[in-house]
Amino acid sequence: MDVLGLSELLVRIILGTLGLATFGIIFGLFYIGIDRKLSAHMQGRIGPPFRQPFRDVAKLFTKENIIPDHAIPWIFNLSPLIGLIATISILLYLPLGGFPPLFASGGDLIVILYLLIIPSLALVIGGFSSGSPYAIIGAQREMATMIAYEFPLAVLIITVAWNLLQKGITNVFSFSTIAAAPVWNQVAGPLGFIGFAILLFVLLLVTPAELSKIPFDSPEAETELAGGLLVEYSGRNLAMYYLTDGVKTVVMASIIVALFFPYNLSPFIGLGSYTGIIIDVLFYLLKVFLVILFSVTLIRVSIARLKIDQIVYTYWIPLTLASLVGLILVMWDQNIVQWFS
Amino acid sequence: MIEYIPFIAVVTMIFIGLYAVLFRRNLIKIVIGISIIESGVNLFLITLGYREGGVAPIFTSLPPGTTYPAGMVLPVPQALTLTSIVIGVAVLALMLSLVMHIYRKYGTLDVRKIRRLKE
Amino acid sequence: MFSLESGSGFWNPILWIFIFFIAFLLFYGIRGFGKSAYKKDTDQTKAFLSGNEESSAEEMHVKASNLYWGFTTSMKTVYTELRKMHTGNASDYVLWFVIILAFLFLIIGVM
Amino acid sequence: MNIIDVLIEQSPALIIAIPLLGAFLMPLVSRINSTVRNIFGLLVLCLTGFFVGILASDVLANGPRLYIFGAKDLAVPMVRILFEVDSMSIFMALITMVLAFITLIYSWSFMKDHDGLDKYYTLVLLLITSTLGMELTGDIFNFFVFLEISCIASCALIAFWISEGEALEAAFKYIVVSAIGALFVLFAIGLLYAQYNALNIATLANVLKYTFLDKIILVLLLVVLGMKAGLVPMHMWLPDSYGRAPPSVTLIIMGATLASFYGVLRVIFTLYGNVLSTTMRFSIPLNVLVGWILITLAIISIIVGVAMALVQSDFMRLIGFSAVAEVGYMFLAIGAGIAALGTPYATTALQGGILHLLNDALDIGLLFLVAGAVYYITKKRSLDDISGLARNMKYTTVFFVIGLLAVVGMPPLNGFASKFLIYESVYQLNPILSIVAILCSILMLAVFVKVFYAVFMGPELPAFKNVTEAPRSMLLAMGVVAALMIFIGLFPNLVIDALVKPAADALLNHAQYIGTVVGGV
Repeated sequence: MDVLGLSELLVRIILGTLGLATFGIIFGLFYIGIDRKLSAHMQGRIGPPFRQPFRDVAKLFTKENIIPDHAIPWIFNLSPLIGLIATISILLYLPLGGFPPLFASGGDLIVILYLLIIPSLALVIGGFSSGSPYAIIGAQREMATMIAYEFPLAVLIITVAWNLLQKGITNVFSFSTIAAAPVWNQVAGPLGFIGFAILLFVLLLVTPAELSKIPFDSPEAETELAGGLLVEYSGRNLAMYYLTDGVKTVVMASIIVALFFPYNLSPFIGLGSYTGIIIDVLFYLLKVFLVILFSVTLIRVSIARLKIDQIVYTYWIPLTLASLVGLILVMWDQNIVQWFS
Repeated sequence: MIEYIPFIAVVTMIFIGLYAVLFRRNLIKIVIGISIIESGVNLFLITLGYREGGVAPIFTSLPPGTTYPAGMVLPVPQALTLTSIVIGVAVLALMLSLVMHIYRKYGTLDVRKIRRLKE
Repeated sequence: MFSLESGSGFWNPILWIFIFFIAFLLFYGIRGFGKSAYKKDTDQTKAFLSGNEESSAEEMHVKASNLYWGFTTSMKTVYTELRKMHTGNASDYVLWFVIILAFLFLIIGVM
Repeated sequence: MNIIDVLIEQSPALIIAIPLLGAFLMPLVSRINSTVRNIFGLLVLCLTGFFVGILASDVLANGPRLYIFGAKDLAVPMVRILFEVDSMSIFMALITMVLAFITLIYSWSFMKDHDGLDKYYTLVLLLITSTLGMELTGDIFNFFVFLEISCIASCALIAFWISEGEALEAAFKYIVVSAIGALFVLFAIGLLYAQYNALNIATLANVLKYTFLDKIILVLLLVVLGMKAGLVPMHMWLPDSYGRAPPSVTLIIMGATLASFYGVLRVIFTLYGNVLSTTMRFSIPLNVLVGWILITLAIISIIVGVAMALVQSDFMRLIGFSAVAEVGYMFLAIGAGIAALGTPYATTALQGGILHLLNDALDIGLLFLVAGAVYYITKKRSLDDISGLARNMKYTTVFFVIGLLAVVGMPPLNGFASKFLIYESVYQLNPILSIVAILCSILMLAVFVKVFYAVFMGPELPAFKNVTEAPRSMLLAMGVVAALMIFIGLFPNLVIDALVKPAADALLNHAQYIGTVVGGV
């Protein structure tokens, strides 16, 4: 690689990281604000203003950053930071706002699946390192939840890739490939369509657990564990976790959008250049909002918290079975159509 | 028929040995079982090299009139068997010394009671 | 050159390390704006126990065998079977070996 | 002919001869004093490592190399003992040498306070010799002999802490299964000799017909070597012995285990290489059948290994169970590679499996080293009795975190590179395989996060208020492994191009292996 290409790459990395970090944080906090407002309205409350999450973060930065006696300081301080950074780095591999991913050839779905573990792992390790019994109970619950939802998630990702592979496409785990060949266009008959609909449903239910929202928030469980794994965190460390939560919301919603709704508006209404881009970005933000509305807000206002063994059961038995049914339907899809034609 | 008898013996010995290892409880008997399997395998190797009416495969002082090499038993299986016997002795000694020490520590030779390492 | 290609996807560790490093610098800087002081050796740094008295370290310790209760409980049947399988009996070790041997003889022999 | 050429030509024999001689000189040298003994051990390994190094550079550049004991050329090939070294064997030998060096450096501090160290180092060198022998030999009876030597040496090392009843128990169980296994290998060798009147692998592979007896031989060799490699449900000896052997030698015992895995590869790819595509009943080719048998056992291994590791409370036994799962990953990749032989993703799977072999040795090795350091400092095995060591053992904690992330396959460490290749190839055979593999790597994360919590975090127990960092030679050993792991993680392509690709090609190209011997007649 020549010097020019290398320096261009460096600039892309630096500007991309900075730009997407800003994007992720601002819209993450913004969506959290919308979510809080909406759920308040659904429960007949007024709710905080949209900019409340920004104020929360700003206020946390001015608060004391307490390190408890039982904590191991270097792990306790490092884990919130690592979690946030790993979440930000996922944004660079995702297609956002109708644009292709910044580094499509740098990482694929499997990489993202693993990078998504890091923020949860950072929460777990931070919780363990704080030395409070509440946090330790919360952390091991988070770990059990992670094991639980990873099963249907893995089924889903492999199914999407496998289906593309059957159509003779290469680099099936890459997001640019998936964006170029949306899953709904790849089904041959109704079976495949039903299969992917089931998988979409499963993914929408995996999202609240990935984001530790009710009904899958037993690691944090304010009423029984007093905040669970975050109980000892305060000040800027807690702000880091808050930001991670926001960015992760955007990341999860963008993954769902990229996997299942990678369509843009501009080709349909025939708008070019800048107007088209603006329309696409707005449309993308709307899609993200709808995903958050259905998979976070509506679920969390309507269902009560599950116990930890119920969470594991929910994901490993009904949802995994559902996703396996989805996988089998997708596998049969092609054969059935061939039989009847 | 008679030439099959050694092979039948081999299979029988291996099964007797396996029976001892699987269903006997005394450690010494398990070791004996392994030893029987080993004898069975050694017998198998020797039988492979056997030729009817053959002499020992030693070039010097061959009996007059021996055809070479058809009149000799095969030397390679014998070499293998010797090696295997030597190894077998080492394994046997090691096993017996382990059994001895286990008896000192556990106070029993019952294989069902020597299972602190489980699950 | 640094990108690992499997034919189905890509993974470029060097690129990720770069991103990670830059993001680390950025957020370490941002974190530096936050307040770092707190009152050491006061009640503030005691573990929060909903007002209960703090016990000794041994009693506060959540033991490793007690972790993942939720997971092992919902997988109880599986674990009972697995525990039953690991008897620790030397004869059973050989028995499993013989079973697999017989099983594969059957499969490969028949085919 | 210059001196280097002569050395390369003689190196296969010297690689075996030097540590063997060193092993038997060790008791004599140990009589002088412990420093001389340590330096002598290092010297022997350096010399062996040098020969492995030059042999590796030659084999990777010029293809397989033959060494015939007791003759200059192959007049009567079937009665000579042959060493045939191709890229796969030398790859294994390099891994063994890395593990051997680390074991030796680590042992200096770890075993310092024990007596009987002359025997200890003799056994260590003997085990290294036998492992190298299994990997370099081209003669199947020779393979059996080295298998038995490794079995005896490992057994003695497992029982080295003879004052503990459990160590004796583990050693006894190990020797029972390995002795029976080895006898079945001998039986299979007898069957091979009876049919084809030859003992070296290349000649046998050339004439193998896949008769009924060959089916029996295949099953015997596969099952025995699979058991020695730790396939479920024949894995139970493995956590017992890994958990009770001194952690310093677990690494080379693992090297011997991996040599058995290499034996499986050699049997399938080389010995049965010519007949792999034989079609059998129901028009199923042999490679599909064997591949799926291995995949089934591998999936069971991964699940059982991880599930059992999750509920263990003994640190080293827990790592033993996760080693079972890691072996499962290797068998999964290899099985998929065999079942789909000839497709592009089969090659990827094979490369992933072989890279995972290296990563498994390093990752599990590092975890055992950390476990050993923790045991050395606290003298406790149970996770329930240890707590809060991260405060005083910072370096060990960092090494453990690196090992944890690598063994579960977190980017950007080495475990991810190989698991990435495995996931993205085996799903093409069947999607379920990748799903189980991904799921179990998350479970593995849970396993080791539990260990991380139990050992390094948690409240500071009064008993461990004044613990100190592990001794320097142990830290050095851990540091070397961790550095290697990070290097492989960041530059997986370099390792794959330099070592893994040639090894996979050597396995697939069995005609070359056979031709080196048979063509020379």
